[in-house]
Amino acid sequence: MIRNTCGLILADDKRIHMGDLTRPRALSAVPFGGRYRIIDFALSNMVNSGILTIAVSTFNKYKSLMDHLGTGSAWDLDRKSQGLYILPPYISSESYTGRGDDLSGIISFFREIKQEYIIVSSASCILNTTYDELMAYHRDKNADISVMYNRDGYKAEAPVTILDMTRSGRVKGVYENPLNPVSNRNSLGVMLMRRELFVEILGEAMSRGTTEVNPEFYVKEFDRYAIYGYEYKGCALRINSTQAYFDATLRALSEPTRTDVFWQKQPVFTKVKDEAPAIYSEDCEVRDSMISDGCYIQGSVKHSMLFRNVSVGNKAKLTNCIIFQDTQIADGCELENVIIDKKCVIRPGIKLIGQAAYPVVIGKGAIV
Amino acid sequence: MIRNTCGLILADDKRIHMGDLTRPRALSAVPFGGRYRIIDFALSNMVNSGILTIAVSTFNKYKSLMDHLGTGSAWDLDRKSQGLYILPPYISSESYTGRGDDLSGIISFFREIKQEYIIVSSASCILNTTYDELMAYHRDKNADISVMYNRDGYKAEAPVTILDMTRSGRVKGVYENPLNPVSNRNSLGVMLMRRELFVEILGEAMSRGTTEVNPEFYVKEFDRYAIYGYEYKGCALRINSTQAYFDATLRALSEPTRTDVFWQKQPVFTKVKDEAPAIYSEDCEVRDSMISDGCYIQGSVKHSMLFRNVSVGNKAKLTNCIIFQDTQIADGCELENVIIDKKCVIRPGIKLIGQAAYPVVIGKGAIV
Amino acid sequence: MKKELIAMILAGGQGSRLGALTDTMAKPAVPYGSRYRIIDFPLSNCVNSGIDTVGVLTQYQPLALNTYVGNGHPWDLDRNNGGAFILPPYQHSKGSDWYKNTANAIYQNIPFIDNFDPDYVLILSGDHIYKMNYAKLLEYHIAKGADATIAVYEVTKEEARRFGIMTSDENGRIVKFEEKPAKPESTQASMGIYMFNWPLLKKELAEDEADAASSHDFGKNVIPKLLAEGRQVFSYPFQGYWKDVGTIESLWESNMDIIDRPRDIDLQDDSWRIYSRNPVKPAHYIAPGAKVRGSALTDGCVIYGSVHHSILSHSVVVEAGAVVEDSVLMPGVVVRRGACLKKVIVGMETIIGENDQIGGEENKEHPYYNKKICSESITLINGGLILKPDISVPGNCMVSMAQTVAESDQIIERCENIPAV
Amino acid sequence: MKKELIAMILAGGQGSRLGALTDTMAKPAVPYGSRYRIIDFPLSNCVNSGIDTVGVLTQYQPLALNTYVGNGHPWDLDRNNGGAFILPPYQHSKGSDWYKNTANAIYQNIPFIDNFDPDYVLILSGDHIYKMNYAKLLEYHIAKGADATIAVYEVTKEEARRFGIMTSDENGRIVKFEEKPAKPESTQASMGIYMFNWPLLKKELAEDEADAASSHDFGKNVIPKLLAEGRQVFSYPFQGYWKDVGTIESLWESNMDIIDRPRDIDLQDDSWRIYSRNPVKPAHYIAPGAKVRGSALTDGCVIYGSVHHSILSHSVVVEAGAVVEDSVLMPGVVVRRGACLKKVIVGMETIIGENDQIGGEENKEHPYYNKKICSESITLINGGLILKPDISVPGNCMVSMAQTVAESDQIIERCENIPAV
Repeated sequence: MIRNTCGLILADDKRIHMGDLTRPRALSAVPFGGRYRIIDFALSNMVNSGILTIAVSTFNKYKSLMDHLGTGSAWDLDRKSQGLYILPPYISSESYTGRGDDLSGIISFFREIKQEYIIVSSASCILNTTYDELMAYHRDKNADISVMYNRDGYKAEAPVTILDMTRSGRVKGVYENPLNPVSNRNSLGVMLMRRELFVEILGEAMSRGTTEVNPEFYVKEFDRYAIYGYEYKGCALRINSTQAYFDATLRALSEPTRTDVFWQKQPVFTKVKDEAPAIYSEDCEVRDSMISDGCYIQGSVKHSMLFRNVSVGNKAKLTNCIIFQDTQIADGCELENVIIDKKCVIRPGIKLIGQAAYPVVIGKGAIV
Repeated sequence: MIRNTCGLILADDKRIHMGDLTRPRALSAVPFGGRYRIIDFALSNMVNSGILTIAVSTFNKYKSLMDHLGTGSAWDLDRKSQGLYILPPYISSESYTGRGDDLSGIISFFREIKQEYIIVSSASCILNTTYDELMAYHRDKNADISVMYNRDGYKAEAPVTILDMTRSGRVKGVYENPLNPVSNRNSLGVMLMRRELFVEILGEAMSRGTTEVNPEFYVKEFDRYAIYGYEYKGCALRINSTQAYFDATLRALSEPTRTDVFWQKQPVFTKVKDEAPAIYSEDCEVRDSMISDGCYIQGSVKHSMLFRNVSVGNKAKLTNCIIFQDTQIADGCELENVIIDKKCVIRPGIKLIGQAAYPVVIGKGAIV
Repeated sequence: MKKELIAMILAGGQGSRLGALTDTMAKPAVPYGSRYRIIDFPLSNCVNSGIDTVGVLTQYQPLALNTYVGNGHPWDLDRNNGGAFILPPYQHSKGSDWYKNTANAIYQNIPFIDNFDPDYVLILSGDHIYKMNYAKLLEYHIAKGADATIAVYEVTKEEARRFGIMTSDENGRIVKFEEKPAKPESTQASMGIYMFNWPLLKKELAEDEADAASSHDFGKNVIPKLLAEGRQVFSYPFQGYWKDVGTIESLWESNMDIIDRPRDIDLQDDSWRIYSRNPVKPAHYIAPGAKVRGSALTDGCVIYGSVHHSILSHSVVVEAGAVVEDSVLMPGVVVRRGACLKKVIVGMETIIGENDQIGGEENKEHPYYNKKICSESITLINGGLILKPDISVPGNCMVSMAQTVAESDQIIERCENIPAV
Repeated sequence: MKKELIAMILAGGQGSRLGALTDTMAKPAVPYGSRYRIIDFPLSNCVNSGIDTVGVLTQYQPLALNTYVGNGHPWDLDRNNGGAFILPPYQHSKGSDWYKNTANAIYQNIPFIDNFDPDYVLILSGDHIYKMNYAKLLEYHIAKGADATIAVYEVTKEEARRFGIMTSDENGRIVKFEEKPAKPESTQASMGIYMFNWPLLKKELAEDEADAASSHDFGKNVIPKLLAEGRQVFSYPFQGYWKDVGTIESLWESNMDIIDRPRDIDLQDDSWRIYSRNPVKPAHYIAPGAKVRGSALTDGCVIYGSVHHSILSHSVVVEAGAVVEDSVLMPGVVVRRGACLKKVIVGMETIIGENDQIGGEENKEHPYYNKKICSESITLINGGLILKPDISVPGNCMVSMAQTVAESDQIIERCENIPAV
């Protein structure tokens, strides 16, 4: 457990667009892994590390995020004096203006609290860990800022933040989406520093006219601060595009990713839905799939991820599919390499075939 | 207890300005009565009537309101499936726009829930009641909409909404701030109707280009719907201006207003602050005043309202004063007819004298 | 703070007819139906009916219940005014008493109830599976001007001999009550759900307490006395699914009803959710070689083997080559590779050894054969056990640490504590 | 779910030295210091120290505690993982036991503690007024590599004879422990606050339970045994305000300390709030003719009379012409016009009649004179009483329904139930 530390989760990333999936919601509110939203991982990592004061910053499309987070009780963050705070841009505005201003809200929040350290986490990486080792490393290096990275920098999709590091681990260069990466060290958007330093850096950024938080922008101060890179050796899934999302989900069905992401010692908390158990009919056939509560399965489901309360009709065939909650797949449908958003209805006999490298996406609430 | 009913509180009113008191906060977030905010009364009335789903709509300056309401636990509204919802204007916006839009957020919220009735309450009237009798009246009259009013229409400050009613109680005319009121029936901004009717009226208003909710605008549909007036006979304090606020507070010190507003059978819930008890020194002199927890009183306090954690120094003299929480009045000050906002410091020996008809107001955080 | 109606759930019983399952937990805490515990049903019914103050009367092994109910949050009963309260017996300045029986348990908690100054008190059992809107029951109670209202369920003449049977007049007023009548006059069985006007009940409980001849039971003493006094006692007929899960057979049956009679029990019903404490586990995973049919599963299960016509609670693991049929596996059960279960109820966290053969044909000579608790060839394996590999247990057996068997017949490798939640 | 540290508060005692005050509630539930109940202090200390799982062991009149602690929300202990748990004794399949003593109470709750698999367990008393950071105690415990650490408080040689006294070496390791020594070797008194490594404590409790000669008490048995075994037991010196409020005299004194020694007890301290369940009342009102000096008041009080050097809990009413001096009035007390109180503790909801004269000079012949519970001329009026008007009770008396006095001396008009919260 790390003590005396607060957290900030940047719930969206303006550099990442996922079409129909992020149209109605912030990036971190995109459903993932059958019963979670992407933000659950960053939130649970903090809670499981013992962090009790967590702010979530978001610049738009708050509704699904606010609905999901609620009072914070699912993460045991519905607290009297600490807990979960949503920081929409308006929070500091005292006049009747509609213009968003992320930074001033964040600064005033973090100026007022008392924790010594802050962990800032972006929303686009899914990993399941605690920050105990990061903190030990930070103290050991006597670092100003510690940045978590892993070694997939050569192959990862943009946005990529490549760290150039000395042998001792100190960051000596930072490259955004470089054509020829100098290393494979790719920031995971998780950073640890003193809270006061964070407020100071943000204040300076604001005084230079910045109004938005980019997960890695403070890393660019490497000539001024002692910034160290900390390598995360577990599995991290980067959600940078629809394709990356599709691949990450199907990868999470198999070992060792499944255990790395879902089955760690520390649980991944999420909002409770109180669905009934999943019911398998006498004739169904399910293979290599994750199935959530409330599902009712009559057809065949292979290498797929079914969220809560999905029904799969008689003789329907699903292969390599991701089906969000409350969607109904009618009898006899044939779906392959398809992502279907919430509350869709796929009518009897419909055939939707995408490619593994180009999945078909059906937007929220569609009737096909 | 009334069942199957939801609530909407309009937390601000663009027609009402209270200078320094509403600069940092919405009207309903203005502190009142030693330990409350104005919204506590509307919220408690609903909770005490058995209403469990309550939305609070506000168009700006949410911060103090959100801080105050928190998870809703003080009103026992931190619920799983019902509870307290804050509806800032953004809630429906799906695109990256900053423009507020009260109505669409409210409509989509109330379209999705299931209660049969809705009670809409404005923020500007302080009264302590339950809505059981209003509901009985509404059913008895078979009304489409029931509007609560009292009989102070001749003397009240603007904004005033005067109802012209038939003998049977049906509204046949509505006048905003009339020069020569046709009656003394003045709307209290509390309305009861079917939820579906409310959504319908709002939808129509939006289709005609309205983007904001005015507490009484649906009453103007009196030629189309059966709108009935219900007379509230208890005490109601209208907070329409700084002067009205000052008068209402001092009036609430004395009977029968004190009992009517604070000491009804049903409690007024508010956020818990966990202050220590108030401490009276050996030399203090307190008369005809309400004092809150955490106060430390050495001087003289007469006919005044002290919020939580106010300290009054040695030989300081307060008469007809309203002091918000965490303010320090140093030794030897002399204050008369003064309203002092939160976290102010009044330095030793300072003299501030206002008039009963024109109180001096010291803004939040001032050092005088 | 005054409440119109509060509910008191009698969750005290040891539930000895459930055998070893209730060795370490009270009956209402027993897992049921993949996602639930038995007490989820009365608790969820209360909340869905708008009752926000619920006393849970418990004295036998309350730890599992205490930690399961906890702050009441899963049922929205973590209220500041009201909420869920675990009510054990206690010492007072004039002595101390365990709860002697149902009526005495309520009697001992009169100060608790008086705290909320209710007009009505609803008495519920903690061990029935059903969905009922108690608000409708209260409406009926008020409309009838009743002193007490008893929910009744239509049973067959045959079954009637096992229940408390009510005979009502055409207005629903109960004129006669018989406990397990040999020749039932009616087929309306008491469901053990009583709505009382609190001032009357309080008076009746005091009188019952003072009566040395009384056994302080609602069914045996309080209700007959009300009828004898000519009180307005009405029956409230309930339609819908209802099952007392007080025996191994009825517990197994009621579990199977989830897949055999899904429309009756209707757990999918959005308007009447049954809430439960969530285990915080990932969605369940069905491996490439697995075969799952006609079954109910929930979060945290990992299936490599074959599962047919079975109810699996959270975190059950069925390894490759294992076969589970007609069985009820409670949370955390592990079925090792090659094992085969047929019509078995397995308690929480038990590990079935490799190639174990459990259930099936009966063998009355088998050391674990049990005719008191088990029936219908159902075999019961208690929670917390680690079974040896390659053993075989026939149908209608009960396996627990309490059994004394010859060393050579011992099939239990060791026993571990079951965590309360 | 695993926790590093959990706390267990021993709240079971009847607290008979508080006399009639604890007739209907356990000692930790007794109101204190205008806004609080005694148990607010250990509960708030836990939360402020980062402990989010607290068992409250109770068996005597737990209703007031149960409803007061409720969902734990006021102390931020309404957690989904952890939180506040009321732990009464219970029946298990092999019988049932009331808690025999402090160590046995913890022993009976081993399964509860094991649920959280803690590294450390902190044992606390439910009846001390103090502010302590248990996180620092844990740091010390870990730094010393201790098996057990006992918080100690510096007392005078005089006082030492009334306490359990620790003698420590220069490293703080305890070398000797004496219960109420006639000739104290040291002045370090045990505060009844013990930090244990849980695996060790669990083993020790099992051994203690098996020892028929043991009285199953931490101070008398468990700690001496640890020392005898040569375990690493350390003392942790505590500075700051600390008071055991186990007697009427110390309860009165500790209340007065709020106004006499406000800096010592420091309830205003923002960084270490003492939380309590809020009564939901308006701010208190001082009428034009009232006189309030040198006192502490809280929400809901209405004062028309004179209050001097007194502690008033919420909702106390002092009518015109009444005088309250050197007194402690618990929630809901009403002092009718013309009544006069001097050095009196009045229990919850009691009504002092018009022109009653209570307290002051002692009169050993008075029927209510009490030398067992009361001392220092403090008079104690129990809660829930309605006193007759125009009566007079001298100092050092105890008034409760339990007293048997001649009809002509009866000063109680009637007695009412005190609501639990």
